[in-house]
Amino acid sequence: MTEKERIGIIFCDPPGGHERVDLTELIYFARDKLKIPVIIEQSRYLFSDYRVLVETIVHHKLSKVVLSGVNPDRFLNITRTAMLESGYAARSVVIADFGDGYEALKSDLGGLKNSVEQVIANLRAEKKTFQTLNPDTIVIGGGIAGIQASLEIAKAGLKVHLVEKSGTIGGHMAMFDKTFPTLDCAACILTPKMVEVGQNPNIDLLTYAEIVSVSGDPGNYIVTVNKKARMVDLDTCIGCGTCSEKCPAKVTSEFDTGTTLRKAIYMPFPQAVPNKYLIDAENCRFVQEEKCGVCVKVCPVENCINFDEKDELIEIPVGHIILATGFKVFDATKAAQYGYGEIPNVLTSLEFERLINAGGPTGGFIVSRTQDKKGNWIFKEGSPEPKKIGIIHCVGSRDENFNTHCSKVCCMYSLKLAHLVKEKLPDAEVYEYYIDMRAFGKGYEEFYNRIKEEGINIIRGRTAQVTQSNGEILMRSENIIEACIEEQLVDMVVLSVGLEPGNENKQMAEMLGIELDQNGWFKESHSAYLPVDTQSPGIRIAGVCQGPKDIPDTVAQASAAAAGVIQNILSGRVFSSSTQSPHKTKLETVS
Amino acid sequence: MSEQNKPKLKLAVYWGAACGGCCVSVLDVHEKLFDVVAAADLVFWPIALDIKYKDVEAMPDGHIDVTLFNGSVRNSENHHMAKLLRDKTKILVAYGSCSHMGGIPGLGNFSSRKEIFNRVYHDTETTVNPERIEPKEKYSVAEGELSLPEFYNDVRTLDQVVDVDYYLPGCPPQTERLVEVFMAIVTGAELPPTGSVIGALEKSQCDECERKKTDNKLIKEFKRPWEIIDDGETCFLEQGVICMGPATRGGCGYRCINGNAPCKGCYGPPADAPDPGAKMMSAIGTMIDSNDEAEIEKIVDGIVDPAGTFYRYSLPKAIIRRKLTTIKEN
Amino acid sequence: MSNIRIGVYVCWCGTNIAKMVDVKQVAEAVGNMDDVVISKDYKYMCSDPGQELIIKDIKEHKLNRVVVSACSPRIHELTFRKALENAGLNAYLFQMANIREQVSWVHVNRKEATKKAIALVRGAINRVRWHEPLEKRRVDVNPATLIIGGGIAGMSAALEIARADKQVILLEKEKELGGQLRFVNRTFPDFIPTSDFIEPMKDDVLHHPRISVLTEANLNELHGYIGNFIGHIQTGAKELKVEFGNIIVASGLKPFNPAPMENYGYGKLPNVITSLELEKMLQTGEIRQTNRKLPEKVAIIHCVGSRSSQYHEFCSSTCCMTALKYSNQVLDMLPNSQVYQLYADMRAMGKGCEELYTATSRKNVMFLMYDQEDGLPYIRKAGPKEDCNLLIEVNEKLSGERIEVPADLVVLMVGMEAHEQAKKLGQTVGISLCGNEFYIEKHPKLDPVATTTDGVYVSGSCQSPKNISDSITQAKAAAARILATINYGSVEVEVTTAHVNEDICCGCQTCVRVCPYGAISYIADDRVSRVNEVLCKGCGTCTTSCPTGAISSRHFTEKQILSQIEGVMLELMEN
Amino acid sequence: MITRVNPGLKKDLVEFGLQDWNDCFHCGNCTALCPLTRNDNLFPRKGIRLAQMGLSEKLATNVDPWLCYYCGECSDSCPRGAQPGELMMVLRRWLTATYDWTGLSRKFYTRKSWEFSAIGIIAAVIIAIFVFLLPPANDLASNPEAYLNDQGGVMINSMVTGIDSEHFMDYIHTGDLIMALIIAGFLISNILNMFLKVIINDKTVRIPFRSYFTEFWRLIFNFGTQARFSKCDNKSYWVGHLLLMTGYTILFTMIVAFLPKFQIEEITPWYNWQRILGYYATFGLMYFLIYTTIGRIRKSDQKMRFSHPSDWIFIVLLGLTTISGILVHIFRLTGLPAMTYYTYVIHLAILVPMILIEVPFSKWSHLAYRPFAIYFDHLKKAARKKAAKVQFAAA
Amino acid sequence: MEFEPKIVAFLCNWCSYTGADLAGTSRMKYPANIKIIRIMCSGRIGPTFVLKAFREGADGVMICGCHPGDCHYHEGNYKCLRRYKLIQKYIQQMGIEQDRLRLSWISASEGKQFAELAQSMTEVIRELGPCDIKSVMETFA
Repeated sequence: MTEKERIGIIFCDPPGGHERVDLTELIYFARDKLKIPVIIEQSRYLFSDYRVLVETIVHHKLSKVVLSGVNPDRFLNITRTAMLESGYAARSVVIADFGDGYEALKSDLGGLKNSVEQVIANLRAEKKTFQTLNPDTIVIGGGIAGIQASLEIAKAGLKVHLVEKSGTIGGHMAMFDKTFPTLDCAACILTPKMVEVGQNPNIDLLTYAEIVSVSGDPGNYIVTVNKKARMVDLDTCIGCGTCSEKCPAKVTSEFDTGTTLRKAIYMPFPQAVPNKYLIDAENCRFVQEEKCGVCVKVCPVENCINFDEKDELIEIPVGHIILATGFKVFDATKAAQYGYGEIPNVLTSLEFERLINAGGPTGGFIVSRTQDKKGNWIFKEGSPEPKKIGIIHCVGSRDENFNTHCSKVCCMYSLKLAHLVKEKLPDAEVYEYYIDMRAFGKGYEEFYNRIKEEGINIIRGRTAQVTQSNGEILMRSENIIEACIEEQLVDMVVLSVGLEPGNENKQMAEMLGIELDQNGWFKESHSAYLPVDTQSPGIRIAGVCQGPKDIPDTVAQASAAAAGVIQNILSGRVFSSSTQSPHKTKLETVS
Repeated sequence: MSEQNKPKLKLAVYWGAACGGCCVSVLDVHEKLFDVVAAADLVFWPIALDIKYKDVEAMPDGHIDVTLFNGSVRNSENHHMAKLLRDKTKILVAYGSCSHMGGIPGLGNFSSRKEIFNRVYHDTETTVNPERIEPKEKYSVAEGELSLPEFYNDVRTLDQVVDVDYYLPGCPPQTERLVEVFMAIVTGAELPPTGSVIGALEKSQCDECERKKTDNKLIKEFKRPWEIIDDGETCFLEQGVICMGPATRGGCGYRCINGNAPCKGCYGPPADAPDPGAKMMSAIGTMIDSNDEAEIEKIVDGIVDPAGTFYRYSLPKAIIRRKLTTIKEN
Repeated sequence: MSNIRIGVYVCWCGTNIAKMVDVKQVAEAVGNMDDVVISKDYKYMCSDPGQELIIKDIKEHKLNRVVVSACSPRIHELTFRKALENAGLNAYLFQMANIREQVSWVHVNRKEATKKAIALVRGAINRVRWHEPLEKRRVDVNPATLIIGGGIAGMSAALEIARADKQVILLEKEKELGGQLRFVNRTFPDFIPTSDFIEPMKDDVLHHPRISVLTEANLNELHGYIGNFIGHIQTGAKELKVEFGNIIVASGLKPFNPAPMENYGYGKLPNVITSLELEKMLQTGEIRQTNRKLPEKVAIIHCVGSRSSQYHEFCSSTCCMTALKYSNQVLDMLPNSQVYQLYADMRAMGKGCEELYTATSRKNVMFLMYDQEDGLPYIRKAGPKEDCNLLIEVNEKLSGERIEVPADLVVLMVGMEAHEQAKKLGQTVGISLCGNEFYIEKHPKLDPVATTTDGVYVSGSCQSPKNISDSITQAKAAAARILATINYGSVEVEVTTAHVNEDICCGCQTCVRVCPYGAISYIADDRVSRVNEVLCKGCGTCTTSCPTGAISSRHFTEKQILSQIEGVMLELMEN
Repeated sequence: MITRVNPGLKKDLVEFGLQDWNDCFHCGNCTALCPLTRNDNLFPRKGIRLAQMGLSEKLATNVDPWLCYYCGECSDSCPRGAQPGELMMVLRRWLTATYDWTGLSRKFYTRKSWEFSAIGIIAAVIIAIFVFLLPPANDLASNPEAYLNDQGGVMINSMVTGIDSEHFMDYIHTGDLIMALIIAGFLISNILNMFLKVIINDKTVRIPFRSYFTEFWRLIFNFGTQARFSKCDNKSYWVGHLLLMTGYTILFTMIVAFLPKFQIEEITPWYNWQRILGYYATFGLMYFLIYTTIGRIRKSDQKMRFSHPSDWIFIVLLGLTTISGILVHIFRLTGLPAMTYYTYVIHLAILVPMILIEVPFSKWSHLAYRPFAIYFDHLKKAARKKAAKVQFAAA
Repeated sequence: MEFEPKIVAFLCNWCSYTGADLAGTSRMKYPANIKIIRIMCSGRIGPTFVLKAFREGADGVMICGCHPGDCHYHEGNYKCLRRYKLIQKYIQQMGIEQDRLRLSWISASEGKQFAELAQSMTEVIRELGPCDIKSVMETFA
């Protein structure tokens, strides 16, 4: 920045403001000692008219203003407005409060001097200038929140880098079958958005990539991204699938949450974006043992598969960061009383979601897990259908032994799953065990009422234990309303597992200099007022990484996060007041 | 002076399967007939002049300037004459609904020849035909062989058998329109491109219909004209009565509507709606005011005879121009 | 039509298509059709060389129509359209035949599949013959925004937009800004004074040079379409005419009036108050009974008017947490008092809420559960000898006992309901209401702030009851949409719209009601209907309902589809 | 019937050692997990609910707390850390106080000063009796040989002087009997009070007279075996508890009924039935004491995490009694008459208050209440069964 | 040679066409007799298209749209339903069996349902035999 910063100090008249006070000493101190070029001691006239204030600021070419005196925050807003109008950031107005009034002028002049000096020193020490704001944005996480935020910004004609750690965008939502309460098919509404991301020229999509480090300041970050080796060329792969067909290495599919197998060269799911294959190096025989390489032989495109490809670090300069890293589901093996991992037909809700999904392992048929010839427990079309299914709410949520928070969505998705069971197996009996039924959103209570009428047994009482009993599964719970012990024999148990903060949250928070709350979610800067902003201007959070929420709230948050970014870029003034808490702190930069 | 020197136009009028109304409409020119005769010679008009088919056959090709062909093609005679007149005529005009779209005779396509014969020669209550005699195309008598035209299974419009230059729609066409057209030809005004409909408006009936129209075309129950108390002012469709007006060309003078009867569609469709019945069916379907399947069915049942209603004058011209089962009996 | 030159390209898609369809035969079979200049097959049409091939042919053979027979147009239609554009041809002179998803992947007989593929390609060739060049259209966006409602949502949206330097007109029907939050003093679960952010926010809104605040104002009329609205705003006796590009409706909601619920005796029994009245007491810092004594027992009844078969079926979403907040606030003010919570399900979802529930339950709060289906709590006056004013009778569900709760003060957690003016405003701006009278959003999942009318957004509680942060989030989300369009300067409107041939239109007005977007209007002066092509989304319903054939859908014209049917049905010459 | 809720009960329960029970949000996890709970006795949740709502009359009628043996699993897995098991413990104390018509139990539980004073006074009385009425023989220390029998053991009945010292044993025996009578009086009256509260006050049931006899075996059986305890998942508690129970009962019976048989001058051989029983009982007591003490100090287990003062007093008293008893035995065998005398006095000074206070008024009372609770509970069940049958027949 | 029905299916772009694509990507098998024509909305489908298909020799016609309430354009599918009922009545009058025309709701996720529908429609038409309307109409005399 070539132009020198011009700081002005305005001494605000006391409220009521009739008596004049002698500020001489302070003014001398400011002018001679602190070398402040502009000192305004009569503020009443100044603040009487907003235009006068603007004129004064423009006239003196003030780039920063210190409001001092008694309760100067009275004038904070108008001054901020004036600064905004004059083309400066709102945070260029700071406060040096006299505290107990002008009495202090006599008793504690030294203290006042110190405080003013400190404020000025702080202001001068601020080296950050945001005039070279980078208009690009990086969005971390390619779930629905990341997709929405990216599209929102890209539609404004701005550049977005969308970084996703897995091979495709889509996140958890892509795994779901239907969404509550409208029972829209999740893929139907999500895939068009994914395709849009893939096709939008403003979005630079980086899948299979992870954030390594972040440096720089708000407005000018350098984000280092590790592009993991896909070993399949994104440009030339035509997604024909021949390689995958012939690949001999089989591993469990992450997308199907382990209910099926995939190959070492694979496409995460058929509608993946980008619709290209990638090689899972850990399981590839060629990479591990240099034996095989059959994919290269069958690939119809020349030089498409390249085993020599290495991870690559790239640096992306951006101005804003949007975090949309989502969540992980609770590891149900921890809740040992439910026998997950030991009893084959105890599933997590996510597994069940895949099971009932038409694109899942059985093509949408609900069947029991059976043993194949090799002894693996798998889902196979044609296996017997469960006749009774139990659903347990709050697994890993609202539980001091695991997570104290409520995962918000489980009640509703459990009701949805119960409905889908009834839809696919009308004769099946469904038993749902809940603690409090949290049907909170638009149309949710209505959905709950509808489910109640579908003949699903909805029982208040948390299941305490799930045990195996003669090939069936025994669920033991207390029916609180009926006041009895329920020992229900079922064929399948679905554990409505809660949401947990992602493993990498802590590291991410450290890297970005933002905070986590006591449960490990990213902390917003104000729980009510600034739900998508963080302590660090330039970094916004969206979606479940901030706390459990349903899809509409996630989408709204993503858009809201995008709003802040677009706003900053549009206004050209980088970090307007909205990024910071409105709490007042004395003798500190207030914005 | 020059007009007198010009050779007079040669004019022919012929009827196929028709009621004769069209010919009457030609006669309806009344005193203007003198103007016509002044400008043209009538060389062929079976109902008015005694000119034999063989006389026509003897004419050189293109001898006749204008032929007004009315009636649809129902039998081999109509077919033969249509072809003959086409050869002999410079401008062949499909005159009236029947030759234009099939008209009322076109409704014969709901039945097969056999069904028609059965009805006419056997089943009618007043028929006494114990020997079950039916017309034969050839019949030998002592004097020689007698022949009758073959009664076709299918009714066709004129343009389905020969190329037609212009269409003059109506059942019957408005005489004023005929005179206008004729005068245009006589005065040598620039003629519209072949294939055009002449003597009618480009826009459909509603354009000039004086009844009040709003967008409130929501029908909960279809009514026959006598089931409503017509205020004489509101659009028939808004009163639940099917009116073919929107899918029918204007130009007829709105006689039906002025007579408080809904339009039946004799003037045929506007240019971009080749199948007026389908178009109208589509529009009427949209107007049904219900989203409930059972209720929709009930409302639809209120239309007693959709095919007959929507295709009263245009069945042979429709996308599906005849009933399916009929041929199987043949 | 004589100069039509069609190029046909049949894709192998590796073996995906070629395995089941004899692509060479397909290319040959259609090669001799009218207007087909060249017909080729290629391994991967979507690949760069494939697209290059098309571009080269267009230039060399002066093709002016292209048919690609490959996968679903949903996947690659855009790809090939771009290729056409690169070759200098209009993108819409292109048609795809889907012989992968619809043929090779679903059929098992190679001969049959090939036959069907040929039919589909013929259909596409027939159709493309009638394609017309279409131009992408955009309409300019007026950068000003109208926001209706000066509550937290409206103000947040206003600031979000104004801070990006764009003009905002904020309408508030009351005298002052703040909406329902004027009556709320602290947030849950953090107990932050709402004035902490409401007051600065109000100041910001009132001072911001980019925001014009109109209080006691209503929107009377609205004309125009996205990017170009004109509104008539009533302020006092004046009516202003204002132009703006987008609208955010943030008109909020109103609390339920419990007076009709006889069991609570609200309005009849003293000391039965609504949550808002308690909020007022908390604001003044004194909780007192009617006789000015301090209450010792405070009962809070949840779900008043919500989750009820008689009143509102929906859950008002915020009352549970507000009730917990009150418990804490009451106990802070009256540390020796006892609080009773009569709840149905404790809906403590959201960040920090479950934790607040746990913390509250450790205080002097007795939680009692009731079920509306099992009878509502009944309040009666206590006898003079009792140590309380009121007695609440209720079937307690967790114990199964019928109990009696003594209380000095009963707080009814009234639910929320839509404003009575919501319907009228909705009609003015073109948003429909859902069953419970709240505004309906475009898509409940993926488009929670947009509405079916482009350029009109909803945010905050007028869409459904919401807490503060969700309202603000929604407001900002709506602002994001608007900022994006403003930044772009224009919005793209549907290309494949319907249009009326006014030479034919007879003005029967059948089409007007058919349009779900209100895009068709009858122009009385010209006696024809006209399509506002900015509003039209191209569904084609009007085209089909037009009895005269005056309306046609671009890119889905009658001719195009009928020819496609003909092509598809063309009998294959049996070999 | 409408019951008034009473949040005041909470304050009362806090004095009996109540922790965070209000955390409970009634998910029913504890009840569903408990192997002892039945549809008729849904605990711990039902009890928590009644306690939370302050329905003390219902609680007094409810015997569920006695049916719980505090394995602690419920508290372990409680999603809200509400300690349902501990609440059961608190309710047992509260019920003990409720059954006790004298009001002493409440005082002992809620005021430590009362309990300590009571123990102190009784101990002082015992010591005073010995000091003033039965002092040691004059030459007990100087001439120990005189007090040894043939086997070299202390002649226990000859070590005192004072009035009528040759009837020393009879005094002790009489004292034992008086003590037994006192506690029996208190216990029986308390149990009658319990009967009143549990059976008579519960208007919902009418006990068929026959059942009192047909169900009686349960009382004896459960008293003897603690069979219900064995249904808890962790069997080691049951073993310890059974050892304690049987040992204690044996010793108690022996000193009350058979004191003249074994407080004799000669030392019986080790295989004598008295000694074998005595050793078994001592072992049982010591096993339990060591196990519990370590557990409570380490708070190793859910049931031992919260130790109410009454728990410690009980352990300490029992421990001291046992140790002093062992010492008496050792000193007797090794021929140390003076030591025998003093430890004997100390033994009695601990034993008597322990029995007088703990058995009728405090923790030890569950010894009686538990089997009676089971008995009463079955009476109620029988009543309900009959009522159902009658109803069924009527239908 | 066995009779192979020719069936034209009109599919709405948003639900049914996507559903048919899903049947494809899921490799569900159905008979090759179904030939699909894409329309933006089932509300675009009127008698003209249906009759044209029959006229061109189709033995059966299928119309598929979004489920009621799910229409991408709000209620085009209801418009379609109304017209469908009327067309049904008309084709019956014209001697075409009503079973030859079928309206079904197929959502974007119902690939399987689409395949099943295609299968059952083909069977129904095969049962009915060829629709002779085209040849009948071409026979003049």
